[in-house]
Amino acid sequence: MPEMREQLNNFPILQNVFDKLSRTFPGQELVFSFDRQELAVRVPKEHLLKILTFLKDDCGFNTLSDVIGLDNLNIRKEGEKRFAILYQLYMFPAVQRLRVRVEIGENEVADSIVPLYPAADWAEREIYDMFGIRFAHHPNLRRIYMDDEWDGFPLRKDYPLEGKK
Amino acid sequence: MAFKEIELNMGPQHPSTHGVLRLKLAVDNEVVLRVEPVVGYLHRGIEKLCEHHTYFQITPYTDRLDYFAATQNNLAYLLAVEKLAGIEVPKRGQYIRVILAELQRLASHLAWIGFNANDIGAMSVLLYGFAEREGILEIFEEYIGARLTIHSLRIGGVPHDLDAKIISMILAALDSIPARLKDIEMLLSDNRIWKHRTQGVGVIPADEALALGLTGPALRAAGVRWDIRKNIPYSSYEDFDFDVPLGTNSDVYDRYLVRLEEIRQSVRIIRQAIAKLPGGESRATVPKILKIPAGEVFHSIEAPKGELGFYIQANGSEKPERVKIKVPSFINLQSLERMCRGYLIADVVAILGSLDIVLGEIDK
Amino acid sequence: MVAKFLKKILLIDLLIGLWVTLKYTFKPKVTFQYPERAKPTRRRFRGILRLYRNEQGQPLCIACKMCQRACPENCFDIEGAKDADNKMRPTRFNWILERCTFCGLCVEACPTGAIRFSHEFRLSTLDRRNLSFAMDQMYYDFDLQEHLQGELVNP
Amino acid sequence: MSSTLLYEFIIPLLKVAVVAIYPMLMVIVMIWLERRVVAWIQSRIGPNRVGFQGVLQPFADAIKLFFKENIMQCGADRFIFNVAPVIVLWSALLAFTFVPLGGTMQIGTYNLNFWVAESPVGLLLILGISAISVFGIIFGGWASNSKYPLLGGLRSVVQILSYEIPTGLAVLSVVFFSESMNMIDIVKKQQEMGVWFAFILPVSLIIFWISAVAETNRCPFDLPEGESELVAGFHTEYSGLKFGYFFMAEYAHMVLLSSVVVVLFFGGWLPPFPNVRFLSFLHKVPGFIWYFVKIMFFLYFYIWIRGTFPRYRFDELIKLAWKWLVPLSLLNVMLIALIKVL
Repeated sequence: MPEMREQLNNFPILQNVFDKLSRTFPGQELVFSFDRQELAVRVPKEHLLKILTFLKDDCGFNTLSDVIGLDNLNIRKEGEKRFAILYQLYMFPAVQRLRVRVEIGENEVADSIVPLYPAADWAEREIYDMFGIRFAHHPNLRRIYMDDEWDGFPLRKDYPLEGKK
Repeated sequence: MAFKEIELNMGPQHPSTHGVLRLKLAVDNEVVLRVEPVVGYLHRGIEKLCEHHTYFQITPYTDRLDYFAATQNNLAYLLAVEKLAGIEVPKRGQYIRVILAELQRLASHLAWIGFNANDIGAMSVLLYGFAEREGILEIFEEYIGARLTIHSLRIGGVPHDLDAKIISMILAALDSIPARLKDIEMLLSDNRIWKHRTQGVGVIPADEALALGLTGPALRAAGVRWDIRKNIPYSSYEDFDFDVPLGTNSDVYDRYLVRLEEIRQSVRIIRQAIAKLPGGESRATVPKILKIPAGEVFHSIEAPKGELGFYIQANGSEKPERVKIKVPSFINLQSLERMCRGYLIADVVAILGSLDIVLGEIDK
Repeated sequence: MVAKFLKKILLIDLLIGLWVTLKYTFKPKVTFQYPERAKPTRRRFRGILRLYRNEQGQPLCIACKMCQRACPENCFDIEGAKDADNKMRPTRFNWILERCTFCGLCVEACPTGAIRFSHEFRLSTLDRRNLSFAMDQMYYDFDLQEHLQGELVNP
Repeated sequence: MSSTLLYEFIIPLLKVAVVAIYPMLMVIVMIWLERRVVAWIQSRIGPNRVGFQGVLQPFADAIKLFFKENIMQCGADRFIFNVAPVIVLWSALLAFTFVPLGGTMQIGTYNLNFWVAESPVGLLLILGISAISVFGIIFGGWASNSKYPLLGGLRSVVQILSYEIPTGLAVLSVVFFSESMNMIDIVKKQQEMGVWFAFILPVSLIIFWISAVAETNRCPFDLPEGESELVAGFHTEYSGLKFGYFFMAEYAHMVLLSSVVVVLFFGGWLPPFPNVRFLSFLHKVPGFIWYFVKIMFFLYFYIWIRGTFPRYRFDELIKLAWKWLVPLSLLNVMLIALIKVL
């Protein structure tokens, strides 16, 4: 991981966040990646809430720009899980961005971060509507775009483009 | 007498929901208890379509997101693609993009003033706003040939160069805006009825606005100094000096004032961009078949409605693996629930208007 | 403080509003009578797509299908073959106006400038079948209004 | 016998016919005027296709409304649903009987006076009859069996009732000066005093005018039919000719209240400066023309306001009535009473 620190040299705040994260969560396998001046960290599903609370309270990432759902059916390597959820965090007023990535299996239940960031309410409903990933203790997990009785999850790779006949 | 809540359906076809949106209002004799927006009537599945089209073919789709600011959507998408593919846009191209994007912001804000005033009753301001916006649409028709969904930018820069005729048209349009704004301000800003309808309505404190993820004029009206053109400058916005208007008590009136001031700032930006327009190429040479190696990027810009971000995941082919669009109106509409509690039905209409939501953007 | 009170009592702000609307009552009007006086279309106006010919009347199109590949809505269906002096010419050129979003990607992709935007924007018709064009209907000298509104113009 | 038959029977019958048709004509003029004036304000041309400069546009609207299918909401209260528009229109038309349209004109031996009925309490009758239209609006709102009209109906009840009081008090201050409720005597009094009441009682004129705008549910007080909130308020469920009735009734009420303002404050059929010697050639012009010119100014003013101001919110509307207009009109009445006593 040391060469990751050099990459962050000209980004002091991100470097400081990197140090804090590595110090407080030594055991868990946090996989950092820094490309195109965007820091991303892969986090195991169990510690997501703990890490996000830590990032929000101690590291100052006070706003959530977006929650992004991914279906890596075609590009996942061996043994990797199918879905991934990315949390695009934003630090204000220091103006820094961080992307937290969580791998979710076929019918695993992710845990909702609405208590932490109220902005995620509809974004998580959209991910459930489009990918079928359920979120534990989300205020009202319903479909947001599709009709409530719609079967299938449109943004999955195995969902045909023209829809099911 | 048992208290009985009326459940009022505002929409999906209602004169002031700016498109196809249904608001389920739980109302106790005009006082709003709960608001539940229902969206999805205009869902075209743009993200699914993006996965089956090449990077070039996606740009026209982004026009249809916020159809009042087509250029801004293109700009957000193209900046993300260029960052992913490592394409460097020449300086002149960046300046022309800034001019077109700011013109689009003017058109969007002028349309917004019309809609918001019309929702609150001042019908004539709608026509004055649209008459002014007409001058800008003429410029787009002269530059690219279309008026609303114009598809005016391309990967690597801009399709045509600005010639003297277009620049003179732009300067003429910019000259007529301040006079029109003064008329609108005389009609609205210190009008007591307008103040009664907008001051102290739909108030949301700054910290809660940040927690809810609000962005754009709605957040700046709460006094939070967050404008991506200033915080994370893109497409050479750092070369222009303009100030970010801020509100104090984050109500409908402040959002109105912030947007009025933003129009004046955009006019300033365009004038500086035209004055300092560098020479040279206006579009980088981009291979006909653009294949982008695997990778992901998230890039956002300051669209008229708020922070518009594109997350693109490339898989090495000429079609993206996944395109996620972070849309400001989606988040702004989500905060409507928090803003409308305890106000009257008439205020819900005013607050909805002040958030300037566009359903094409929300439903993607 | 007194000025504010006087302003409030004498309804000054309402009178200013009335003055503005009075001013606009006598200003020249912005709208005009559409069919009698149409707005002139500008040089790069994106009307309906038309096929063009070179000076000798030969079709410019060489059936290279670049436009078919570039079009996001796959409106094109082109078949080409070598003609007498073994130049490639399109034998079939079907195009569906219904799907076209006037985005202009095909015009940019066309190497010979055969397909370009015309300035024709009156495209309404009563029958959907009129919206899919065969090759001979694609040329710029084709009587479009007759094709689209035939039975209306002269029943 | 034939002269009494002529004078006692035929002429009053003709007058009744004229007074019945007069509001209808004014409604037609109003429809055209409203659409054109609001268009001019908004820098657009407005309807000018049907007939010369759009003059036949109102007839086109009327015919269109006539042929429109009038739908009745299922579960709507059939009888009240149909009666509501009639009440609203009827109350406006009936009140016109007491409005003096012009002075008396000498034809041969018989002096023809331009009003149908002259009653010592004409003013009170007009206000009373025009207040009946509130019933029509509530019936319309209630009987449509849907939420928006109900809300529209409730709003209009509170609005019209709370603006009835400032109207009454403003009228009271006028009656102090004219010492009679008879509309004709009020005008005669103004002629006798040589000055219009508008210049003596400017405050009650403003109060009366604001309440008049509120009574006819016109902008900025058009909450009962606020398009952007309640879709179309109490007449959302009406279509076809029934909607036409509401449409005409609104304009008839506007004409009615404008004529009351003209009679009360601007001397119904008097030329501008009644007693000034060298302006006496103005007397040649018949009273009806003066009355018509003054009314047109006020009708234009209604539309002018509609094109300019935003809409009040409901609680602001009530606060304006009870916190500003009622105390102001009370103060005004007391002031006038003091002046009269001294």
